[in-house]
Amino acid sequence: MNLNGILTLAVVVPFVGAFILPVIGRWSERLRNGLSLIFVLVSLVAAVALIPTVTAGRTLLVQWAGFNLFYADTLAVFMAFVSSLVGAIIVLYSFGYIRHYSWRNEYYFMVVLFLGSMMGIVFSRNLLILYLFWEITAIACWRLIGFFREKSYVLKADKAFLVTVFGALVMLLGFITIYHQTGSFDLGQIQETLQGQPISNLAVTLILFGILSKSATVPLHTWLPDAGVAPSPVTALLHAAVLVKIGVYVYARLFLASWTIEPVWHTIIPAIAAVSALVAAGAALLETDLKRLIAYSTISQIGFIFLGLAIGNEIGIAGGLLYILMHGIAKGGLFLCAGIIEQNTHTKDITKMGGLIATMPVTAVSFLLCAFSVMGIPPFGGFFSKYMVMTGAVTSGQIAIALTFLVGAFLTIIYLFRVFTLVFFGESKLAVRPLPAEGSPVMVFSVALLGALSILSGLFINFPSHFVQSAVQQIIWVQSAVNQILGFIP
Amino acid sequence: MTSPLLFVALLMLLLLAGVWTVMTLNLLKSAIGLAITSVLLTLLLFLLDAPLAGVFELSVCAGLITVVFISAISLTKPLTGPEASERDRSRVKRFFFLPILIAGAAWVLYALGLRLDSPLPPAIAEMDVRQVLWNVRRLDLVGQILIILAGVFGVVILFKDRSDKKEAPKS
Amino acid sequence: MNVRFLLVPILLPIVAGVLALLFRNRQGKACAWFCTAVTATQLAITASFFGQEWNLILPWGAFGWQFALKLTPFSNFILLAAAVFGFLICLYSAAFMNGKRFLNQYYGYFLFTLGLVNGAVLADNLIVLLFFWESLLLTLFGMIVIGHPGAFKTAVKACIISGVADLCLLVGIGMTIYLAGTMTISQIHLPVGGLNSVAFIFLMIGAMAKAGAMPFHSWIPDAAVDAPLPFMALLPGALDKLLGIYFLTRISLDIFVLTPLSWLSPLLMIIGSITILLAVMMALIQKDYKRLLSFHAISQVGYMILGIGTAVPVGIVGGLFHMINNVIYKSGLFLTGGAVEKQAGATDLAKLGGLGTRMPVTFLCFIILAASISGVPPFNGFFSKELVYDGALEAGRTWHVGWTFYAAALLGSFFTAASFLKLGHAAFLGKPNTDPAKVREAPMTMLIPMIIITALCILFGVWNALPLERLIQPILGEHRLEGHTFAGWPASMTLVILTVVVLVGAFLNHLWGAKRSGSGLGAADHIHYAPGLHPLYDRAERRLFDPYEIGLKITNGIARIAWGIDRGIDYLYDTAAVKITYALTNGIRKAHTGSLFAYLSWSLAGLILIIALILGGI
Amino acid sequence: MPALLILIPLLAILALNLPWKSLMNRLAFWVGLALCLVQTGLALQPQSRFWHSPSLWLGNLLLFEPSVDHLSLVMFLAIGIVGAVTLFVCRYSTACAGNRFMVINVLILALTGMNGVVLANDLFSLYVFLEITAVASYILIAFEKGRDAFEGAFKYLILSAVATVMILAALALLMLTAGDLSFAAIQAAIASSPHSRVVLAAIALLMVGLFIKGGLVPFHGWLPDAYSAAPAAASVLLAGIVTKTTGIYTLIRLVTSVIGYNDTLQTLLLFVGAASMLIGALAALGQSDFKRMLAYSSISQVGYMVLGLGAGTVLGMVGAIFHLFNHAIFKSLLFVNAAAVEQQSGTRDMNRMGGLAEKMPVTGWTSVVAFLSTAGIPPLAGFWSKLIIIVALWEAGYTTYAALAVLASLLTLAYFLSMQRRVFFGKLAAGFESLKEGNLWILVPACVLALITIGIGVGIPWLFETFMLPIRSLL
Repeated sequence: MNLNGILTLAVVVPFVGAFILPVIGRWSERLRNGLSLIFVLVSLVAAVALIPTVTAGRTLLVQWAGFNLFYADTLAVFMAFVSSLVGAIIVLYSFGYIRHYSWRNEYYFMVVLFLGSMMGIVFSRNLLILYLFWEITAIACWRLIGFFREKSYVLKADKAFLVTVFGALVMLLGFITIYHQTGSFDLGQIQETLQGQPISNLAVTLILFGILSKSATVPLHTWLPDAGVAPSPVTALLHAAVLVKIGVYVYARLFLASWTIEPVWHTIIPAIAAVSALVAAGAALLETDLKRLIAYSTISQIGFIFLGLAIGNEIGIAGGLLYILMHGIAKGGLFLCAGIIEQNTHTKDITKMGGLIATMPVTAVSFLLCAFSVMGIPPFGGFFSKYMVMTGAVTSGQIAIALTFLVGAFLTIIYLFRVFTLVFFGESKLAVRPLPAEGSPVMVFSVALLGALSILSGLFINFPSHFVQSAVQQIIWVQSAVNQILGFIP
Repeated sequence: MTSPLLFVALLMLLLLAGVWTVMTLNLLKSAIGLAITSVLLTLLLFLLDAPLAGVFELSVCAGLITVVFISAISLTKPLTGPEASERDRSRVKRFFFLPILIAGAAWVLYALGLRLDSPLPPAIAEMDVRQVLWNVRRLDLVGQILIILAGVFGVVILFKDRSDKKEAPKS
Repeated sequence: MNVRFLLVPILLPIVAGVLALLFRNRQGKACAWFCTAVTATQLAITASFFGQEWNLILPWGAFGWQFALKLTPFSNFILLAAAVFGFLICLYSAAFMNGKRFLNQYYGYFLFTLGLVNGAVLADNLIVLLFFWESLLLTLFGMIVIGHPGAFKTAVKACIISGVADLCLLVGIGMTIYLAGTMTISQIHLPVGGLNSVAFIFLMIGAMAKAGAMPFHSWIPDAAVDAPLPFMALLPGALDKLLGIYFLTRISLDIFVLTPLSWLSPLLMIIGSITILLAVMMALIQKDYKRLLSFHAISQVGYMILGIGTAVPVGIVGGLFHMINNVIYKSGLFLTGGAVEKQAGATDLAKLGGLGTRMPVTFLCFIILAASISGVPPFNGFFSKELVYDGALEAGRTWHVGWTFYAAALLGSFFTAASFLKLGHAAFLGKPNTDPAKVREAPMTMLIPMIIITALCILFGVWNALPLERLIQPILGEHRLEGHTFAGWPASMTLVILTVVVLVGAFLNHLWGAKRSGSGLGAADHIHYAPGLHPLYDRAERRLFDPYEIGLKITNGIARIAWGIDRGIDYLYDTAAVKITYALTNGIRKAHTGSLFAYLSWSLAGLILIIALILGGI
Repeated sequence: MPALLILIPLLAILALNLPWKSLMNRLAFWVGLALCLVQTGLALQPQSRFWHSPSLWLGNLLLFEPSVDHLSLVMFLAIGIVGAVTLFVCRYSTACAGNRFMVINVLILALTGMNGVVLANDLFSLYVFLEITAVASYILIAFEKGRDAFEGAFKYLILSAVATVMILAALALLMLTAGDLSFAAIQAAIASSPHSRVVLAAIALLMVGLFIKGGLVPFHGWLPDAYSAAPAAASVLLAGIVTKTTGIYTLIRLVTSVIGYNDTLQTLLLFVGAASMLIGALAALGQSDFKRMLAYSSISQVGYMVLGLGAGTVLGMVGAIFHLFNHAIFKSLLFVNAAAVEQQSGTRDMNRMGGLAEKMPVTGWTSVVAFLSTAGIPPLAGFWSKLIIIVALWEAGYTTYAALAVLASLLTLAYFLSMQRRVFFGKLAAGFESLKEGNLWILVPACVLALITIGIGVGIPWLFETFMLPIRSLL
């Protein structure tokens, strides 16, 4: 099978497959569950299959009727790999989690649709296709956040939808500005037309608006903690694996791998990210709702990713990309652990928990492993990414920003330890005795898998770091080619 | 030529009659007001050298319709005293700014200084109404048929089982 | 031997640690012996490395990361010391930990710690160093948390403090790599000054926190109470010092070239002096065997930092010598503490007393170790302290008040001696508070390590040329020493006399204090409750001065501000935007009264405006 | 032979009203459906001989030779589809066969009127057909004869009459200038004396007349009452196509073929468009009556079309027409949903509903498709038309209006989310436990419309080439 076919399959199978799931679910739950996992795995396998090609420096371009549809370079394949990996584990976890609730058909439909559109965003070659999938994720997100149908939940879902759509619409204006400037929505053509000149600051501002709203960066972030009312696998999907990564990926795709922006952005965006990292980390320290807390943590960590990507040097970009992977795995694990805890204790208030390590050892250890990874402690994967991002910040010479992030990293350690001890140690404040036991085997297996991945990704840093290096080299190649052209233009 | 003063006076009267038609509470008076309006309009049309239009206006609007109206109104029950006074007050309130706006519109039209006395193109001026109707605008005749059909259906539908009082939609 | 053998000291304990974790809890004894065997092997292997200089480079991650290890005399020295103490403490644990819970985890983390320390010491690549260094956080957490069900608070405290410091180290390493343009430690030689100094400070924070200097110390006294005792002997007692001071020396000597004239040198000396004094003052008033020792573990770091901070050869040699000496006697002291805890069942000094006759070997060891730490000749502590004094005076000559460093160190000596007199008096002499019939001498597996360690104290004191000339002076290299040797009796007799005077003063002070309060335990009460000091002590005991607590308060303040910002932004979305929109909506809704005449007049107004626009606009 | 689109329905009505009442009662629906489907089918084949062969005897008879361009085809298509849907809804919601027969007759009349509006190439014929449509609409609105129904119909009647007066006055003024009312003649007259006050006054009056017909702010007062009071089928027809044909299509036609753009006109269109868009959306946000909210939503969407028209570029006009078509589809769909909900639950008060999607899944999901399309969320049809409009505005330099259009999109999303929250998405409200999904008569059109919306969204590259771009020949 040719590579372009594989690339197309990676997007089309989950996206189209999602639509048949509710139909199948009407007569066989098991088949539907299996199929949904298979659809996501197809993406994963496709991404893996593309790795050798793209890391060798080749890129793929899928055309349809003369129209550039999908494009794969290392960056895209990396992102596809990360999201489908975490996505697949989350789907697996859902088997255990969601069977207690109704509307299961809709659930699988939306989750797989969501992941399919994520693939679409990742591989899209055209701004409009990107936008299209971007909004589909918002739709899926809306249904999923309001999944439990409580009025207040649906309100939160509406809020998330409105904020992200608002951002997206502004971003659309940005795309239109670029279209105005270059006459095309095709990434490659825009690149050619621009001839290495930076795109206008207006366009950057507008597009950034969309990116920040999707990636839940201050001041467009408050929908993310509110989205914690969704079922836990969904929050994991939203916060950890897919949704918030869309923004950072698109940032990398547009402003790093495709076009150049004015150098001033290398200060502005890290500064925004720094504020975001600090504010969210501080809020996480005071929050008592488990899922909201982890959501704030996500906002804070997204700040680190932005810092790495936006700081404008190779090590930072690499760190940012690596961070996407490590954070995806670790934060996914944290949310899924939170799901087990929430489902079994029927509360999300961490001040009302405690002592759960006695009855939920696997969950506790997985939680701790993932938390260590988020803190950036070796040998967990998070260490390397945090190290590279911080080094990138230091290398850029923007010490003030680096110091702010340092404080953010301090806070990360503190709040994660706080939540861990409050939930798992000490006297239990839960009313039920005996303490709730572990979740179903498939759920526990999923979180243990993510915990293990957190540590394995650090121990075998060789693979991810080479992967990222290849991506960065392609990006740097673009940027330096652009710089060369700039060199000729006075 | 007739003096402009006459036109102005007739127009004012027309306006007054119209306002009265709308404002009066008594349906019968309203119908009569409408008839008077039509008559005044007919006068104007005659003065403006449009006798055919004048005849139509007089016979159909002032005559036929008024007869229909009055016969329909005679079947209704007039308002009682308190009801009428209640209507009265609210009506004045509701119509309060209408005259102002009409005056405004009139002023704007006046301020435009439209010069409408340019001669009609001879092709039109020479054409007879019948000729226009049958030889030039046959499509519009089809349209007329459709409107009449619609009116018929309207009457049938709206009066099929009478539940409320309402005049048939006019065309 | 193959260069790849360098991996053995790292991989052997780690693999063995994984195996140890696989033991069942019931098989604690087997696990203990397995681990003792592993540490013994480890000791043999590292000993066989002696005198080699190896360089191992393996491919690792992308971005030029190499798994570079380098065996130098210095790293070899630390490696060996770590192996020795690893072995001894493991042996000791076999008896001490017997019957406790989570033994498999304890030994697992124990071995991990050894392997990680070895890795950090051997690393010749800053990232590799950081990798191993920070990984120690995990074993730190694990070892404290298994102490008892409430120990997690201390574990978290230790991890947060160390984690914060390690993040600083991370930033420092990032800066250093950027400034040096390479990650290979042995190729970095940066002058201090400017941005380099900032990088140095970040690295220094990491090193000092590992060693346990102020203000990163406050978890150690808590851990002394909560963690299993061998842990205290192993980490704060031995390995942390080795590693922290090792790195501090590396950054002061190689990675950055610290000169006495740069402002970093006095900075280090100030930190060192303050650490000596404050910690020892706290130690003086402790009423718990282990807690008292733990404050000394902090205080002694001050001498090392002071010595290295002088940036003169004698000071550095003194600091390093003090490091190894401290590791010896401090771990030894912790082991005696463990013996007392195990046999007498308590570490609260008020419940102890008169153990000297029941546990004579332990008591003897204690006397010698205490004499060492107090700097009584001819034990090892005396010689290293003299070297540090020498260095402090030499470096202090540059400034008017340079002698204060020496004075502070000397004063520290005074209090050290006083506190150990009090400790020995309260625990081993006096009237027994426990049923003496129950207390026996510790088992052999616990005694042997203590005896070996005590012997080392004497050996390194009497024959101080062995450590100094064989192990420490090669670290500095010939060009720095300029032919000097620091072995043998101290060069300055004046200093020796001063030291002796101070020690005698401490003894007299103890006698007076003991007489005044009527017990050994209360021997320091006159200082504790001295006017002026009492309120300070009181507050310190209530942890008002704990940098950790202060830091958490500041953090909480930041968090509150952040929370306020976050809620404020949320208000904009959830309330303000909604309110504005609904105000507009309601306005519009009110305008739609349903009145036909209103609608008519809108239309007429619209008409007028449009006519005005179209005709006026042209 | 396009003139058949007027004559055949006329003949059909006459035939239906022959005796054999019971037969005709049953036939009426199928006859209407056949008319609509044939029209739809023909409109989908722009190359068909039907559109291009001259109507020899017919032309002579009617003295009428319409020229059909792509704009007309789009309109015929929309009229055909919405007409068919309306028939289904009528079949679903009108129980009494006799009433249904009458309604279908009037429906066919309205469709004929709209066909005439689209075909007309003479201002007076246009006026006549506008009136046919309007009269049919009055009857349809008042059909249920409740107080609300009469009030709605009456408001529409009065404001429409005002519009009629204005259009007639404009006609008279133009007649004076041009001497003829065919588009070509008027265009020539306007081109020759663009600054004549008479002409300008006529244009202003014409605009206001059409604005009233199209329900643009501030001439929209009749619209919410009329839409919400009308019976289900009538509101589908009105919202989906009637006001769009009588107001917006005529506006587009006259602006492009007769009046021509100038700065003032563009300013007017942009301003009125933006005002409708925003005020409509804001007002919709405050409604609790399902259909009334949809009515305000219509005002808002019409604003987009006028805004696109006001951009004054080919792209803008393409966007406006495309949006008109899309709006016909998704707004009909929403009204179909509203009809289903009203019929099944017996209320239109959104505050009393909740979680109906659980009991009415098809209605719920199609309404999601429809509202997402309305709010301009890809990949649905509405997104593309809004995108084209916004791009056109941006390229024409009206960035503020483009930004306002984006903002209004957000408001659209907001009120529809509120609708979804209150009606379909959420916990099932008390009292609806025994609720049933509607029958096939309502589900089939809902599904078909939803599929069209999705299909257009997905197939946009093809549609843009074949259907949208040819419209540029208008300018």
